[in-house]
Amino acid sequence: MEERLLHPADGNSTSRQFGGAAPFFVGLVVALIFGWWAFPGMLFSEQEQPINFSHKVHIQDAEMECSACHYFREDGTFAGLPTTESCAECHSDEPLGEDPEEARFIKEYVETGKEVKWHVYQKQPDNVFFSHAAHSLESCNNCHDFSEVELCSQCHIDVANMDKAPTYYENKLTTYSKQTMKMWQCERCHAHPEHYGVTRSSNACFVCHK
Amino acid sequence: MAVDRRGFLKFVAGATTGVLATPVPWKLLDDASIWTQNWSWIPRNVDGENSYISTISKLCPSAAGMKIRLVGNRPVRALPDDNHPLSMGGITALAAAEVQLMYSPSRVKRPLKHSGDGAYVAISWEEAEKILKENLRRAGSKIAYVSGDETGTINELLSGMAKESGSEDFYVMPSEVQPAARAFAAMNGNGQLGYDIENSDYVLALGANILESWGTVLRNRAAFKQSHPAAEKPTVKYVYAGPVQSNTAAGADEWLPAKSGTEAIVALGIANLLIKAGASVNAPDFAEFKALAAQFTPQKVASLTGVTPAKLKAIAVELSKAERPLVLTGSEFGQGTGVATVLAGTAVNMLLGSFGREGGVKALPLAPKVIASGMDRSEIADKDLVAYLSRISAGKVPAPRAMVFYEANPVYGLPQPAAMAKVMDKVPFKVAFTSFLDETAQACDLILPTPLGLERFDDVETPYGIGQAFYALARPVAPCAVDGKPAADVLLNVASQLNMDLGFATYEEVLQAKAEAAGADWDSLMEGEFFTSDAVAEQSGLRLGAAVMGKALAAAPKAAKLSIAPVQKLNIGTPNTAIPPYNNKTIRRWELQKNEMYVAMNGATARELGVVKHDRIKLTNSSGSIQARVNIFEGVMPNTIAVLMGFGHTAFDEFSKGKGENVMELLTVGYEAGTGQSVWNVAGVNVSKA
Amino acid sequence: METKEFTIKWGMAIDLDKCTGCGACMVACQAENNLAPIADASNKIKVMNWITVYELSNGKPYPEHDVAYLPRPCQQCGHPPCVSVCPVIATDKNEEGGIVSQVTPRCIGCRYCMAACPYHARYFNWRDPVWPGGLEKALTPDVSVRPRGVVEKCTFCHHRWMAAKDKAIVEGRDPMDLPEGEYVTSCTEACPNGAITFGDLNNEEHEVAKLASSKYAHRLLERLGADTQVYYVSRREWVLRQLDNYLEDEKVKG
Amino acid sequence: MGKNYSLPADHELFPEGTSRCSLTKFSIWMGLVGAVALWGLYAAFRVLAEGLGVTGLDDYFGFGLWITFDLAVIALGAGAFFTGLLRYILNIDPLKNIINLTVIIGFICYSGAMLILVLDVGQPIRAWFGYWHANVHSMLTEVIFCITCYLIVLIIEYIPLILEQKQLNRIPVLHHLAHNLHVWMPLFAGIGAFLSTFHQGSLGGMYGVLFGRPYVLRDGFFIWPWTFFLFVISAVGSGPVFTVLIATLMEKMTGKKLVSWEIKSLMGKIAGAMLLVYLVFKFADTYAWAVDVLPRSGLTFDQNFYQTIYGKWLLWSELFLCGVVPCIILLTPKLRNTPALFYSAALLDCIGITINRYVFTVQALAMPVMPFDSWETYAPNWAEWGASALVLAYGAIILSLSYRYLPVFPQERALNATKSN
Repeated sequence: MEERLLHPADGNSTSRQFGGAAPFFVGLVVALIFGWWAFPGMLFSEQEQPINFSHKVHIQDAEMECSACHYFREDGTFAGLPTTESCAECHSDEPLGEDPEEARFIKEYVETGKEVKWHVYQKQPDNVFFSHAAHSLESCNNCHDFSEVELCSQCHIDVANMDKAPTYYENKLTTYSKQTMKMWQCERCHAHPEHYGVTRSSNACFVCHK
Repeated sequence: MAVDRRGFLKFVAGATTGVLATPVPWKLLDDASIWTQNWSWIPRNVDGENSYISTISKLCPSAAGMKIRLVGNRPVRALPDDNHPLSMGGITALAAAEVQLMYSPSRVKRPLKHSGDGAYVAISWEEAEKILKENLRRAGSKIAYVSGDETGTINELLSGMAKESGSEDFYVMPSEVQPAARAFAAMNGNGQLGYDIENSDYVLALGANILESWGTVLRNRAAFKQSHPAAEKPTVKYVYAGPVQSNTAAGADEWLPAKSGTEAIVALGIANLLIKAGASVNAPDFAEFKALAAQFTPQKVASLTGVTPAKLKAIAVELSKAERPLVLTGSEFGQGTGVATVLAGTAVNMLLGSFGREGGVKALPLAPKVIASGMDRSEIADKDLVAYLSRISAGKVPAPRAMVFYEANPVYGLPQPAAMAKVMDKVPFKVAFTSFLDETAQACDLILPTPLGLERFDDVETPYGIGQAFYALARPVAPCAVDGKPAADVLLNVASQLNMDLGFATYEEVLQAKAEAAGADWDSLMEGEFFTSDAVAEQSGLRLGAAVMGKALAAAPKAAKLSIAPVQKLNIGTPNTAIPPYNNKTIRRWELQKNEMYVAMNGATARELGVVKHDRIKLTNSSGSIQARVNIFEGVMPNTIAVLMGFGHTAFDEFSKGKGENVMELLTVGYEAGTGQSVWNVAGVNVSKA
Repeated sequence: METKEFTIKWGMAIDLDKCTGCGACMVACQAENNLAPIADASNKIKVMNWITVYELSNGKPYPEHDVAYLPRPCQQCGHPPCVSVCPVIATDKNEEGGIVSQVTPRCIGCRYCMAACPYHARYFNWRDPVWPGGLEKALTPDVSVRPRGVVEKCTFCHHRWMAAKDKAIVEGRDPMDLPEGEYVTSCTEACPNGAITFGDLNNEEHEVAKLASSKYAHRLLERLGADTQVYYVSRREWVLRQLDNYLEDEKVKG
Repeated sequence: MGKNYSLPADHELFPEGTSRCSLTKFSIWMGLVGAVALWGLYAAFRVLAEGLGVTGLDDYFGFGLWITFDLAVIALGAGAFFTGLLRYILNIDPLKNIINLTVIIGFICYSGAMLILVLDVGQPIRAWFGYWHANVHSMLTEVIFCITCYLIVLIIEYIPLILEQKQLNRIPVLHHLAHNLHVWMPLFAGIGAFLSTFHQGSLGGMYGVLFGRPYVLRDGFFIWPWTFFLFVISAVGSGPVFTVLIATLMEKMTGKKLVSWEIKSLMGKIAGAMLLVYLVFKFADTYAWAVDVLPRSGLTFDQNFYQTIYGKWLLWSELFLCGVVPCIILLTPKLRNTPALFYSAALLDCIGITINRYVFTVQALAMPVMPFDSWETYAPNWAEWGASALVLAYGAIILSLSYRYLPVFPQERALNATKSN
């Protein structure tokens, strides 16, 4: 304000110089940069897994099957992540490897019996009923030719060869994972007419919602 | 660089345009709506592995068998158990809420001491046990124990402790059990009366609320279910006699309106007709019984009970035509009935040849007691709590120095509760073992939280009403949700410190011994199996108890002009549970509105009283008074007011406290001539507009 | 009127002569489907209960009076009045089995469906649900918990069907050919009197299909044409007559 | 420039050649209205923060005062589209003297209805699902789209009026904008008429399709639901006189003549004519309902009424006292030109339409369809009244500001000049 009073002519000339469309475009660019670059970083918080779990070590070195930990229970439900108790079947007293994370896991979880609060990248909201049983190789490979890894990676991050667990991005507003599948992603298959006859699944609301 | 207003506006316009071309508004719009399905104050689903544990309910008077569903280690549902003889694929409205009761707001969370100024003080278990021990020692033989459990071996423990300290004062809360046991004793019988409803082909329930609250309800209902195939003619006729068209009447094939407390008279009226038609019983006092029954002509029965002669005759004919008829007697509200009622019903069964016959009445053997100093079931049945408290109240016996309440809520659940509460005031030390902060606990000096039946080991032995000997364990399905300790363990510990010799160090040993005594296999019991036996107790010299009946009926109170008919419904809970949180939705609209209860009467009675629906009335008699609103229900006998039990709690939580009033206030205790049994199933009342 | 047809049609037959109004179905439903308790539940038209038990009277004075109890879950109409009116497709009848779905995260809470439903089977979350005293620890993982501002209703315990199908898949059986009784609703299971029969109305082997064709079976408000999947059975004419509106000179059908 | 202290402080903002009350007086009035609005805002806040449990609504009455209010104001706001239609499309030129007011009232009614709807949906944050996940089979979807579009049209129609404000109109850009918009006005009037017809109709259709509710079900004749047309015609049969009533109320409050009697009378005549058409259909409808829809549903006429609260008097009042009577008055020149009778007729007309919207909303839900069910009653509580009052206050504020600062009434100068002469 004071400056304008001191240099009224300059002020006017600046205004004229920048008159026309310039401020508009400045605003446009600022908004675009903010919206496309800054905003996503602001919306998501980055979190690491409480324990760095190496799928690579378990699959390649220990030659474990995925289903050793991620299996179906007798009642048809999917066990999801193993409990500390089942991890402790191998990781009990002495660490099996060199990784300090393993030692920490044994100390902090196995010895205390605490469950690890794993971040689940594809965790679906409560209102979604996802049947792992229905999305089986038998069903999908009626037409496709998926390997197990290929099938799982349709939705999940392919962690099989990862030594370091990927960073988990949590949406600060919704508290869901960044990788939580949206409905349209489910609909890539469910709304696909060719799936109906073979899988007998439809795109009906209650096929997936609870 | 200075920016003037116009430049700034252009900037804003540009920024606005730009933002619209970014994900910001659209992503926020979408995420905001996702946020609304994920509000932090709305509980989340917590997943886990499903498992099921079979157990038996200690909370529901039906002793419901049930499967508890756990998710991970969390119990979430009490489900029916198809294979359990006390579930048979069904569950009661009360047992269905049992898991939820673990987290009831009214649970006692930790041991509490009632301080001088009336406040509760949380104390440690150590301190609690110390206070308990000292007071029990100080009380010496001047101690009384009151149990709210009908079927558990804990009663042997409690009565054993009483006896060890030199007291005979152990009592169980009154129910149908005591009159039945005393009746069978009066008949010179051996064992417990059992009813083989499932094999009967004609069921007459005199007062016994068999489809709602009488006996092992789920088993009764399973028999009803079997005999009433959907959309077909029933294979077994169920007749219910009582003053109100209750839930049992709604299911029964015929409702026989009969005044409260007149079940024995109806039974004798039927006996009279059966004898006239040639029926007899080989019993030493049959002649006496015949003479007694002859007094109850259909006309007399009609005038006393309201059952028309034609109806009575029709029922008698149907009974005698049936192959395996069965008569069940009891009180519509599960208590307060006399010994004569059960005797009269059993006599009719004997006249029908139903005693000891399939589909009839059986004498079930009971397991011998395992705690030597404790009382067995028949001894316990002789102990009349209401009579005891009344004697104290009248100054005939001194008040004890200490009273121990085990899962019993006499301050709410006994007739004339105000008088009972006054008796309590005379007792210097009272302790309550309870899961919920009930009325009795509120009146106690020490409140000790017990785990629920779902959180502890306990047992159920042959509940009254069942047709075969039975034994099962209640097993903990989850850790206690509060800082509770099983009363049996606490008491055994205290007993040993007081140098009482009960013969066992832990309650598990007691239960093991009991299981063995019952003939059950402990290991299979521990897996949720149950023990049943079709063995019957041998009888010799069985009498009809005609003399007892004669005395009782000669002095039976005359029905008042206007009488009360209490109505019991399990969904509204028991004195021990009050109304479970999920169950107050099951209370019908014209049973309770806000905090006002409704009482029901038929239109003719209402007209006579000059009241209409929704009128506020005051019900008064010599015992007390309650306020209520009027509901018109044509399924109530003339000059009768149906009052729902289970309201009027002054303790517990927001789901039951202060809702309506307690009908027990209006129930006047009398004593049955000849037996001295306390009875309160006949109550007159006066109505005035409030 | 046009009705969507499915291979499987889940349905219920409720014997009104066997129901005594004990309320076990109502309690079992709340616990199964994560409904919140409410301290004052006496305002019956503002209290949520996916299955409600109505009291029916023959209207006669004592001693001719008769009483019946009518449990009312969602009728899962074949031609649902509620579905077409929903502006946001939060409710639909499009899945095999014919259960009318209600997806609460889609619901905007306009309550038009409630106005459309003559059975009052739909309920609105007037306030956020509260489970006092740690009661939320007994919630099941099967049904998502609903916030305020959305409409919900009985789903025939749809999650139990999903679970039964998964079990069949894992055991290598055909999930669309479940044996009778493998999937029943919580209320069916709880009823101690066996008043509720549940199964596939399209499968003649199923008890419910047999009951539905009984002369004693009627549906609620049948003449409105909602083509419901819940049948009521009674051998009492006065009870059947109260299942629909009849003019004085009209006879009860059947 | 010297100040004229006899003029209000904000006199430079007034429309050309008009006088207005003092700023103090105006502020007091705005303060009063503002207080009502604050109460309403408090109610709105409570509803949004705690949920609709704050209101008197329940599971039987999912719709109540608010929906009635919405339907009523939308019907009464119909003066806007219908007058626009007559003025711009059918070229009934004298209506230019009241068209501005109809636009403002229309804008208030529609934006107010939107405001209420935000409160009335349980999840306002998800309200946009109505556009994004629209169910084309739902009448409510049609309502949502038409109301939104029509509100945009009303805003476009309102803007030139704002731009004609004395000070704003001096800015060349705005002046041209206003002028050009005026040129395009017939187009917007046309679009508005189209949209408004559809959503008035779909509001009626919303009820007529409810085949589970025999009280409002209207099927089996020509087109289902025929309530579609009843709602359109009833709206145009009342909207014009509602505008006149508002104009007259403003005249009473300001002490000025704003609209000539000829215009009012013309509006009354138009409304009367439409009301006549409506009544013909309404009587036919009621008859068909009583002798066809009801017996088919197994119901008698009497079963649709209950005690006083939902008694037959509502129907008779709607049909005769608030239908036939105003219709006769409005269509008989002699009666119409008697101001007292004219205003009474206008008022009755508006009340009749409100009763119609009320019974379709509330009585329809109160009537038990299941034979064993009971009649329930509904009374709105403070939160619903408060929010409704908020909309009324909001309307009063918009109207007061518009009147004070915008050239709403073309005749004002002339009428009041004549008067002072």
